[in-house]
Amino acid sequence: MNKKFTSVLAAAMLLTALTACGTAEDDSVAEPAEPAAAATTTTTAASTEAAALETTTAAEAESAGAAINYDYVLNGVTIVPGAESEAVLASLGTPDSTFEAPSCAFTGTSYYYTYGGVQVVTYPDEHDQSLNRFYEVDLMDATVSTPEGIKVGDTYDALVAKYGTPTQETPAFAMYKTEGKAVQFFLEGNNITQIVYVVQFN
Amino acid sequence: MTKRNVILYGLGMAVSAAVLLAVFQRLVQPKYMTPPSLDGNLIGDYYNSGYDHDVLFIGDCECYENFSPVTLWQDYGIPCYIRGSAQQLIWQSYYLLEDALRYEKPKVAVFNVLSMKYGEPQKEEYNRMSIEGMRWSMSKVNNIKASMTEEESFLSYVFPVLRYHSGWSSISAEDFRYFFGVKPNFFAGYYLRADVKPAANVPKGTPLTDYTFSETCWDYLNRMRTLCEENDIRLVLIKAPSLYPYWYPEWNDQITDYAAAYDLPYINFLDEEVLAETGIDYNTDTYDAGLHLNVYGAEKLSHWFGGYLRDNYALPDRSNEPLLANEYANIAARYMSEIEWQKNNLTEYGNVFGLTAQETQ
Amino acid sequence: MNETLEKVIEILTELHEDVDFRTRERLWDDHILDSFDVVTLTSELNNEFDIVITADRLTPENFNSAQALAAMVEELEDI
Amino acid sequence: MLFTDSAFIIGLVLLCIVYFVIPKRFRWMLLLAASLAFYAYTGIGNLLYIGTTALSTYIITLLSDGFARERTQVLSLHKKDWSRDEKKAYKARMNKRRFRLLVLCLVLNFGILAVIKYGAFTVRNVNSLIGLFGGSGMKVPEFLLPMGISFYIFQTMGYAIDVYREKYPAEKNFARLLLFVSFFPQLVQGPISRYDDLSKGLFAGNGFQPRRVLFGTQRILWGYAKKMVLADRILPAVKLLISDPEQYQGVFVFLGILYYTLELYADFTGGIDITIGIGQVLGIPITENFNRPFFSKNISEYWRRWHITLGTWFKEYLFYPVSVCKPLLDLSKWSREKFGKNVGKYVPVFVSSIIVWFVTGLWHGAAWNFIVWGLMNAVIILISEILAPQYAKFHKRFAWSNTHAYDGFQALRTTLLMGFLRMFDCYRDVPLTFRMFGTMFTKWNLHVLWDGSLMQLSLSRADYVILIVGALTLFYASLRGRKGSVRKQVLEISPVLSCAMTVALLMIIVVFGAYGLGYDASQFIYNQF
Repeated sequence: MNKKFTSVLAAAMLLTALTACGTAEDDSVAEPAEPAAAATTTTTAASTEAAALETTTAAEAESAGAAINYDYVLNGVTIVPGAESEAVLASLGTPDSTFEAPSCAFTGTSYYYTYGGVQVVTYPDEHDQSLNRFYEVDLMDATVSTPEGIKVGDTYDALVAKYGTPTQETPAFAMYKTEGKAVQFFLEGNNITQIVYVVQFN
Repeated sequence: MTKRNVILYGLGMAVSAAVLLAVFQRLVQPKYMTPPSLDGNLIGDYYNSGYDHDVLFIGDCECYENFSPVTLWQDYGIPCYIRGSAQQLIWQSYYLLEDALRYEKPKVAVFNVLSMKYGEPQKEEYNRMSIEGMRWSMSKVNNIKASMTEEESFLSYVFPVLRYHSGWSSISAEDFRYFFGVKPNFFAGYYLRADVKPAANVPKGTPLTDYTFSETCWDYLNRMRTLCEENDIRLVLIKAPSLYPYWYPEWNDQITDYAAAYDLPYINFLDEEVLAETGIDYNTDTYDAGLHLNVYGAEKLSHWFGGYLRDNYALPDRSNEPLLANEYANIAARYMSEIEWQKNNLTEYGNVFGLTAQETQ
Repeated sequence: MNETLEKVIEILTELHEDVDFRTRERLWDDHILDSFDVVTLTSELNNEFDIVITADRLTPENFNSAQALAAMVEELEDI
Repeated sequence: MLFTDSAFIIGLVLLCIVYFVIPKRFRWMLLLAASLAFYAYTGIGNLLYIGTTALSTYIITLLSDGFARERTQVLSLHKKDWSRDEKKAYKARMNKRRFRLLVLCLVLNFGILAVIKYGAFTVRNVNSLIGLFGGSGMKVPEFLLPMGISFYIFQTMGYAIDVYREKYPAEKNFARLLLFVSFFPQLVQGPISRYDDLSKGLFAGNGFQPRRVLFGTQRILWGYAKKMVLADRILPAVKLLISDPEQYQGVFVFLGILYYTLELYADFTGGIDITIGIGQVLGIPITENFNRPFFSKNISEYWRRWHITLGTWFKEYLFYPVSVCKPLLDLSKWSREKFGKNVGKYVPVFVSSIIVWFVTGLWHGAAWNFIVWGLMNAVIILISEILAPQYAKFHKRFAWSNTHAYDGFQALRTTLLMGFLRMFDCYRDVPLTFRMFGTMFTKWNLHVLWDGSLMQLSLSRADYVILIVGALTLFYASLRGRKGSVRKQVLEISPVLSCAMTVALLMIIVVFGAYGLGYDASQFIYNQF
């Protein structure tokens, strides 16, 4: 009596098998998924971990054609906004001045170092307070300039000539942005008053 | 198993579970009694006061470390209290003021506007320190809802054991010593520091791409203003003379315009003339290179501000009222001995808390 | 009845010569008949008596002894 | 919605209180309301899926029952005047109609499951197949899988097949059937209950019996303790060990297996304890889903002790029907003739086992690693069954092989074997799993065990102490459990001790539970079921 029933069912199952070939196409996401329990509603495609914030050291070809350098080179040492600061600071030698700014009641301190016309600022890592990262690098006067040769006092037109159209701009500043960091040129009228390399939290 | 037994056993289980959980909760709750992080008990301390203050300060460490209520009382007979906490956000200040109004009605409320720069919840630890000390009320409930970061849950505020339970392995002698209550570390909400560290090369703030305060901040500032109007309390906006975090002129202009628009007084103590009038000198009057004033700076600032309040708000000299006099006499006594104690530690150990070398690591 | 029984015992003995199916009980519970034997037995019985043993019939009660098997066969025959 | 969500816990406490307050005849309605609220909480849209399954099964089973009654009436009417053949023909016609109804119900519901859960997987495979011939594949559909869909669809289809087999009459009241389909504790991790077992307790609206409620509460707490103190504590370590196959090889793989075995056992049996505990508090007996699985001496015994209800479901509704369906029986006849009696008898069971284990693997997840996991189970079981006579001889010849020690060895061997098989779940990638399995024998880094790297697995010394003590307690409880329920034994010693144990369990969960900030409830372990 139940002759067709199982063959229909079995055929349906085998059909799905026949359509498949051996390659395991699922991206291997390390979520153990034994018949432990029912899930709340998650998409059937294996949910991949959100890509962690990677600081790309290589300068990407931005809208400005010529590659913009988002990391500042101070006395031959590259400072990458968002990266760990300890080793780099050691190789930079003793700064002209330091300033410590502990947060209200807890460990984790921001540090301000000045090297001539350049100020370097660090911030405590979110998870590991003892670990510090570069927050920003400020070029405060005309004695220093960006790897591309722009310095405080240059005109907006000279900037655009070298860097191209900014990612975002207002009369007060022109910003060039990339993954996780940016270079900001602050303007008064047509001249640059300050240049800041700063990390961008998404 | 008779019905009576069932009820008996049921109640027995419920009561013993409740007692055990309450004891464990009290044990693992942070006591904030080991320096330097003592600020956790600031909010709870208010409920030991006499609830008879003419002036209430609300704000973050720029309030509770820069003004000394003892000076305001001794110099002008003005009773005041600082409801401050670490990185207190503007909505937390609003709800703390709202909570205080359940106990008393001050004549003047002083709010430090630095917290306008934080538009959304910052850190779980700061939320805990600003909220957990509050007694339960709608103000506390709203404060929690407004402050919670995503990973926090409301239930863990109702039952702190759900948050601190993993601290079972680090229960220490301090948890037992302060099981029934903490020792007062503050002076009507003032966190006293007697050491000196001159301000040097405090950085000038680097320009920002966006100076606007968030909508939430403006909304709570308006609610604070209307709350004061309804209870006919004079709201005074101030920016304390802390040199860091940098108080951008663009921020300052927005607050000045707002104050002018609503006819509110706004004093920016970083302004040269005002600073000169207070007589604050950043070589002797700060303990952390300009971030906060030490007790000498706080006394100078409080002396100037007391005069301002008395002249502008006709605050009477109430030093003759026995109850208040007694309350502030006790505080002043502790205040004096604390200064002595800190000074001795400074000479002996080189730090105000008398911590030996390895303790300071 | 015994004619069906004899036939059933004959088929069973084909599966396991060493077992005396006339008296042996608990064939299913003691795993005398493993899953292979059950399938073979079902196939043989269906062909022999032109009946259809459905899945829900595969129970210890029906398979524990030759007599039980014979009873099931009889019942299925007159459906 | 997880068991460890505070919303679930609060809801559960309220439900239990209200359940015993309202009149008995409304209690099953309360359960239905709670189940629907529970399900709506996971996503209003899901109610649509569960509603369709319940409604379609309700209508079809009623129709099927209708035909069955009609058939028996007509047959008794024409008892005398119809010949045997006429009766047989009529009966065949009616059953054919009922069978077609059943197939409609199965295809509709399993169709929903296939599309939602396996749609993306199938399309991706079809794409890769087309890709072989240079074609461009279709768009991979994305579905939000409703919670527990695999559990409730299998449970409902079991019901439909039972009604077709006329084991019991179809449920007339749709609301009651909907409750059977959506009874909330079972939506999280099963078990897959049978209608006649569950319905008795479900609709009876049972009284408040102190002993039963105490035992139920203790079992719930026991489940939460296993989940929150052990499973959720060790899970970060498991995730770490499998997250970076390049770094964690050799001994780490073995550690991963051990940690995952403990984690999964604690989590899954913990969840089932909670479910059965809830049932016990409400007076609804729910079938056991585990029976000391790590005491089993071989793989087939293991699958009679682990996730029992899934095993029985597949046996009753897939393995037996497939084994005795016409094509397989013909195959059996043909193979016995071709390869002789002894070899021939294996072929049909081999085919049906492969089918059943293919489907079991697929049930666990829409990915190749699950299917391979299932098929490997089948291969091992078949080999051990084919070699059964040899094992029997071996046991007869060597007396020591019947000692407890040897049983212990067999239990350990089975546990390790299942642990290796579970690697497919961890690495979720078939080639990678085999490679990692290989590194266990090629990469000798035993030093890892004592050079402090154990402490780098997000487990502190205190955690290890808790885990070891916990595992030993589980083992001891299993041993004591052989002589009947541990809770009954404790109550017999003294009610005070029983109450103290209950409070102790609660304290252990609150104090040592791995929950709250820093431990986000093991959200990532739950697959899409």
